[in-house]
Amino acid sequence: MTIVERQSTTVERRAGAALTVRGLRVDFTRDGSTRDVVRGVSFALEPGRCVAIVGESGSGKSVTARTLAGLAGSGAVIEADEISLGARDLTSVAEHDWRRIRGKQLGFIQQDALVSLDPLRPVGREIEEALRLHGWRSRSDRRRKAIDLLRAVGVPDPERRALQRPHELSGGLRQRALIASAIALDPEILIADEPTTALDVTVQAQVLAQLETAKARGTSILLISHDLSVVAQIADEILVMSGGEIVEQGAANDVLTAPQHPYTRRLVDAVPGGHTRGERLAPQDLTTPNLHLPRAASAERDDAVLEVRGVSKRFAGVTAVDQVSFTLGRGETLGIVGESGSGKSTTARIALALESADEGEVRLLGTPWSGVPERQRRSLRPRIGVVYQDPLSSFDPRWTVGRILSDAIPADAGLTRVERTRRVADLLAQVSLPAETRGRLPLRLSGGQRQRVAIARALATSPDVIVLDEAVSALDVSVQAQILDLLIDLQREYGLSYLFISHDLGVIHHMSDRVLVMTGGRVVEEGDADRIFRAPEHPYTRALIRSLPKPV
Amino acid sequence: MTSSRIRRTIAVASSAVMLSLLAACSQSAAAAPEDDDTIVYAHQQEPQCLYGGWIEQAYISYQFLDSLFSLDDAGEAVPWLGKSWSRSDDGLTYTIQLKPGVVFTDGTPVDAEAVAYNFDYWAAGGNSTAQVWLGGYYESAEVVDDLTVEIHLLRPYARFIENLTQSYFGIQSQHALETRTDEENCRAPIGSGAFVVDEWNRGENVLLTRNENYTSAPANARHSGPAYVEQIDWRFIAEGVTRVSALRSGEADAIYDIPAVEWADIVDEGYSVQKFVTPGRPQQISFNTTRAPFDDELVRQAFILSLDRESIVDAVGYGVIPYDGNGAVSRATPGYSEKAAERYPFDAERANELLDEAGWTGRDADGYRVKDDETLEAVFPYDAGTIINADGASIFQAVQEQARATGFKVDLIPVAPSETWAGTYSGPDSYDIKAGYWTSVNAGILYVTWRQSTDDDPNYANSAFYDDPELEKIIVEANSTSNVAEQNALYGRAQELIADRATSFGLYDRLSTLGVSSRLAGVWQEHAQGGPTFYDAHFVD
Amino acid sequence: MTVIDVARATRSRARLDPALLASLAAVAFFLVAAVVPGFLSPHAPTALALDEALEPPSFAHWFGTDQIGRDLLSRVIHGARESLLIGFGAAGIAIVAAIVLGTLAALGGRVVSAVVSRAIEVVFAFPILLLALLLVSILGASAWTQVIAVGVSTAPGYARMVRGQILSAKNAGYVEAARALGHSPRRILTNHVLPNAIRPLVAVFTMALGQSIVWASGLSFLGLGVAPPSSEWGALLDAGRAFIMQAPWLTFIPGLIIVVFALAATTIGSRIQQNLEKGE
Amino acid sequence: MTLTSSTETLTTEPKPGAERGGRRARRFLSRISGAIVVLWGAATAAFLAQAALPGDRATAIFNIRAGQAQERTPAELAPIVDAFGLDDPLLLQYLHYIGALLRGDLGTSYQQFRPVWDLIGEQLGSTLILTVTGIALAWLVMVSWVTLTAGRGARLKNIGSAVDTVTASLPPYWLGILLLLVFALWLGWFPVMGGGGLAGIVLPALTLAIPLAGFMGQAVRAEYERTLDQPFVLSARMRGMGDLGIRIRHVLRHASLPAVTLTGWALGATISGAVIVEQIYSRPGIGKTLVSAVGAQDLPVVTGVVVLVAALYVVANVLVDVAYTLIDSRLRTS
Repeated sequence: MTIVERQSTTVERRAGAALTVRGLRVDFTRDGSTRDVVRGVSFALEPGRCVAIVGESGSGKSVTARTLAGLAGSGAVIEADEISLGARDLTSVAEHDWRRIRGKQLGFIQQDALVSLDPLRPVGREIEEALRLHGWRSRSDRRRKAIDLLRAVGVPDPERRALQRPHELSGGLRQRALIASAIALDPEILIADEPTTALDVTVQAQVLAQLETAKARGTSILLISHDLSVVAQIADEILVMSGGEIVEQGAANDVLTAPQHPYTRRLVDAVPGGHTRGERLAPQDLTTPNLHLPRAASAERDDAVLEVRGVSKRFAGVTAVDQVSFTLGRGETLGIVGESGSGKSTTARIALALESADEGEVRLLGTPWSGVPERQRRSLRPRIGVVYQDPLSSFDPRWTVGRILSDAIPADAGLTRVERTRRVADLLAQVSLPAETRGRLPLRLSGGQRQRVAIARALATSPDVIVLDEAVSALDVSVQAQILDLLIDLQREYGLSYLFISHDLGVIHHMSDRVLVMTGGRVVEEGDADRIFRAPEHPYTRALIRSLPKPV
Repeated sequence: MTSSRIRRTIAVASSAVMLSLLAACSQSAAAAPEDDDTIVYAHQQEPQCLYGGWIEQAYISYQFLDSLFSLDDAGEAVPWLGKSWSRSDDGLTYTIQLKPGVVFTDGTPVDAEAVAYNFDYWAAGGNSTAQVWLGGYYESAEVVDDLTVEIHLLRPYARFIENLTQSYFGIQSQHALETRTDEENCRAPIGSGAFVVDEWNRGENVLLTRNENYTSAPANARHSGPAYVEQIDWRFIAEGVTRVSALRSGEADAIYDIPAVEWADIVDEGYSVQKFVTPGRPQQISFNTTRAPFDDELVRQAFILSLDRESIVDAVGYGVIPYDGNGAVSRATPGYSEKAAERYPFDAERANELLDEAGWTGRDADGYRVKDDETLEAVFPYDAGTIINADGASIFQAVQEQARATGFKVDLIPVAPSETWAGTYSGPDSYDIKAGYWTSVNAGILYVTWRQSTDDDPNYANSAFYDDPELEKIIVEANSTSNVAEQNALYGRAQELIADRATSFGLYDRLSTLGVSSRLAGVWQEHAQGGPTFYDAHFVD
Repeated sequence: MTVIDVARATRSRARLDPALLASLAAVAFFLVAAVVPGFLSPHAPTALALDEALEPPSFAHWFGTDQIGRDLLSRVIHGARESLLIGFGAAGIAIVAAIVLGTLAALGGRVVSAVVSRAIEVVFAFPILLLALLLVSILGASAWTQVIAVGVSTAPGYARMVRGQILSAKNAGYVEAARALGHSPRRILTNHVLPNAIRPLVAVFTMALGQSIVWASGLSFLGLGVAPPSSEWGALLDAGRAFIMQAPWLTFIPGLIIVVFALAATTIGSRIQQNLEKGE
Repeated sequence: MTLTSSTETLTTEPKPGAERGGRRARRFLSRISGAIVVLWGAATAAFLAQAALPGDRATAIFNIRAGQAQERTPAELAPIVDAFGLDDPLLLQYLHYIGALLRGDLGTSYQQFRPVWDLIGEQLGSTLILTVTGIALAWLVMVSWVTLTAGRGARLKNIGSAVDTVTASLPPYWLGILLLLVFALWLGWFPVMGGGGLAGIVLPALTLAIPLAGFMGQAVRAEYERTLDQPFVLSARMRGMGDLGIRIRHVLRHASLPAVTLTGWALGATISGAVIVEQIYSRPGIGKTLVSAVGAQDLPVVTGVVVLVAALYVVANVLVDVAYTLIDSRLRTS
């Protein structure tokens, strides 16, 4: 691959750069074999600026970040023409001196504060620890300072929060506490590795706002993310990494609006949203016919395949689903969007009759689906399929793909053994998996392949409805693009109805004909997808869409 | 790398901790108090009560209970609590004169009434072994005056007084027996002995302290008045190796039962050792004569002849454990018959002939003899850990292996203590051969072990289930005969009869051994049962 | 639960695994010894040689001789049969009981599962040796008793494991997926729940085998095991104890054999388990 | 926490606090009822086990007192049968037994004529000291060993876990004898006769501790290495924390959780071990009492030990729960 160099950036050492990296290479040696994970990364980070490294999993972006803090991990072999922090050369720093640099000159924020803060210790202690390790004043001063820091990052009631442990805080508060511990000593440089991943979109906006604040104070930020829309918010300069190399590097706006490198282009194109509706997200490979995807205009609202009427569900006194109603028409995609805890997954399980509702009624293909014995439902089950976020756990670990699919073909299909085998082959072909996948164990497949197998299994019963519960949430954006394309292909071909559940507004907008917005177990808004995204009515929907990062 | 420095620091720190721990421990081990006023004695088995009918109880109760008489080196009963005794001409009444002025450690006097009470107490089962000895002979005890008591017998028993020297016949305070609970009398019996039970830490030791007012030393003791040492720490250490090591390390001043394999080393290392062959029934094997195959005398004889008993005992016993071919009484017993002992020398050829003669002519695939499709098989349970020690178990395995050569299939069954005490392998239907010993001071034991069993008066101690009126007659006659030579001749006849009938054969004599540190002098084995006596013991430097 | 931790702790890279090879070799050796002891053993296990008592290990007697001159190597080899039979029997009883109880506890009705679960917990509350001692005193000391006592005493631990396995299999994603496909509970049980719950038991059985021999030897050590002249390893160890000063090999070697076998069984079991977890 | 802030907590969030308290009370109650069921089950099982013992109990009582194993006549046995109610129907014996148990009376020993409580009571201390010392030593050894060897590269890790595996497989009867042989008999560093005192307990406690340390080490090492890979450890490093600080302040606490769980179980296991260790080192204790009581069919003593051990197990597990909650506050609130 060639590195696309843009004129606006140079990797020459610039006077006053907070951090300069030239020709960074990281190899990992394990069991005698060497893997080169980072191959020649160079950039300069100036005070008060934000450089973002963007890439998919395995691109080497996180290793780059850790290497800059001297924590590449065991077995790492690091080479660099230059790494300097201000005027200090970091290539030959002893571990002992690293400890003085970390926390004081380099702050570090990781993904998911639930696991990035010690779950057994109060968050205040973690912040105090950052101060203590660098010998900052007295214990009581540190305690006060920790509370001030929490207040500064926008944690309400910081005195009380400081005494709580991570699991007692919401995701947003946790992430802020983590930021507080990282900026405790006001380091010149803040490295943020996926700081908003796994956060709800509203929380994500708050966290990004915190980073903006830090930046405004003059802190340099190195942002690591897979999410182009997050990067678009605060980065001044973007490095696109793939396979350990920088494939494109330049001013943020240039890279995002006019990507030069094919990889960057693919990455940018793969991001779903309103503007991508009806379009393919992933480039076509040669085996499938290159079709432009028309919107499934044939959706028939009148032919309701799934009706949900006023269902409610309580768990241990907490209402998870409250009076939810909707109708899913044949060939239609109904998106349910909401943040964690909104009740969208419980709604999906009720729709699947895997959970019984306390109140209300569900009808599948006009037949009562809720409130009847499972025995009675069983014959109808093949008509409604499901694809989960984590397909691996939904496969019996002992079974090959072939057996999983064969097992899913209904017995009353009356197929002979040979026909069955052929049907399995057809299913694999339908989800664009090579035929030899049949003999493999799901454990040995990639995430995207597994999700294809899960879709093939759902198809095996020739269903009318497929419930997709966060079905693409765990996938890299380019793989997500392929799966979303596949789902649309299949819908068009078989007239499937999708109940599409996601927290990702972009994905929902891309996929859905109609959208249900849920929060706190209730449906707060329902309507045509474009209308909802263009002109949200409910205040919550408005807040949600406002916090959505600006489209790339 | 900095982490290696840390690693080293931890290693140093933790090894320092371990070392100081070890040092602290070994220091305190070395600094164990060398108290010259306490004898640490390591015994083997811990009884359930400090007084009772088991020899392990007799050993310890000897320290704090005085008997009426003591057996001296020559086997004569000499005065202890009893000053003198006399026998009526018909041999039915024994008159015993007590020493004056002796008191129990609870302050009550040792008088005729207390002694008479003790006799009735034993006969009623207060001590099961004493009860067996008195059974069939004892009638009543009569208080003549304060210090004179008459014992009336049902029939003459010439060696009656000698039997009273066993610790089962230790005299206890009547007051204590009458007023205290069973538990108290079990834990700390009250006698008039040289020591008093101070404390019993079960599972660990019994602390015996000196009776400062002791006046009633037996005539064969080496001094009078209170004992020399203040305290005996009577430990219970089941493992022979541990006892020997404790003696070597100085943790124990004296130990009981030196394993045969250690004997020579202990002697070489300068410890004084004492060995007492207990009189009475030796460690023998008796045949169940009530069922096949050993209801046939020829088979019994063949079994005995097939064993090279002497070689086995010499090998396992390292020349310390004496071989004894006599199955009736041990060589330490008055009236011992050498002839009975030598009746069955190792003769495999003869054994085979006898078995052929008895009809056990077939052989099965494993080489065992067969008759009428029955294998020549013997069930051989033994009381592992209680009656039979490790050496005994080795000897039995060798017996099993040798008997195999002539075609006997011996099934060795170690019997757990629970089954031992529940009598699981004690009925006539439960075994073919059985091992066991029974200590006594004379051949009177033959009455206990060979008396016929009747419905009215069953004798379960007759482990051969061999009811022979002739044998019993000889034994009863011997018991009643006061002329020693005549009596011994009669006992000899009884032994030979037992040997002829091959109802029992001897293996080895039961030993009571002591190992004593050279710092400690004056420990001796009493002559009724061979237990250690610490009354005269004192430390020398 | 604990066994899985063991597996995790001993996890290492696959490839050529010397520990596994050594373990397989050791177990194979003991299996051969158990099946055809005469093939390996230089002497008869009970042959007396009264003039060669307590000889230290030498070329003629690799493991030395005991107090009546029997060859210890031959006794160890012949003892393999008895030790292994006891081990297999006890592990078998434990695993079968564990499967039955664990299944009842996990899948029985409300009452049955509550009662059985509680019962498992009650028995699990007893220290293994205490339970085994009770059983030995009921049944009398013998090889069979050892088998039953050790099997029954160790069963509750495995029963808990089976119960946990079944419950976790029951709540696994693939069970819900099968339900969503409209499969019947019976089909789900036989196709998914039981096979997945029972599969790890192969590994557990192997480890239980090693543990059973250790516990059974413990009973022999307390003098509550098989009868002499049997050369079951625990009995050998116990018998050697009286000669520890003069002939430490009589105690050391049988103990070492027990440890080697238990280690080998544990190693093999944990490797099986790792492979199951890796999905091989 | 200051008074004001705690009242604030109460006033701002009264409902969750009350709910939490209620939940805690419920959990406590269910624990207690579970414990009672376990104890009752243990007592019943112990009774049944003993009732099923071979042979005649009266004969056994008689023989153990007499020291001669043989059959006895009914007349000889009558007083014993009478005194212990051995001719009562089994159910009646059971009811008497449970009734007495509820009054805190474990009965009277057949052999020793004494209340079982006294008998066990005087032995319990010795065993508890042994087991607790053993467990404490196991923790000390395990924590040092794991901290030294975990997460320091493949070679140390392999050595560390190999040692864990081997030590975990050492049966106490073998290890005990070897320690005794080497350190007491050959080197003479420790007394050969157990008894009280610091020196006397080292080898017995080590015999219990070494396999336990290996066993806990296996679980802890896995958790330790998992924890070392946790993001929060990286966070701490990124804050400038050193390796030792991380191991002690962050990792150890997490890694010790499985060992805390095992410690409850370990009390049972060490009691098994104590039975053997007390034999080897000639130590007094309930293990020794138990073996001799089982041997003598001393029903009240055996059931007493069984009930006591079950009670200990229950108490230990409640303590472990408490310890767990102290270490892992997540359980307190969720």
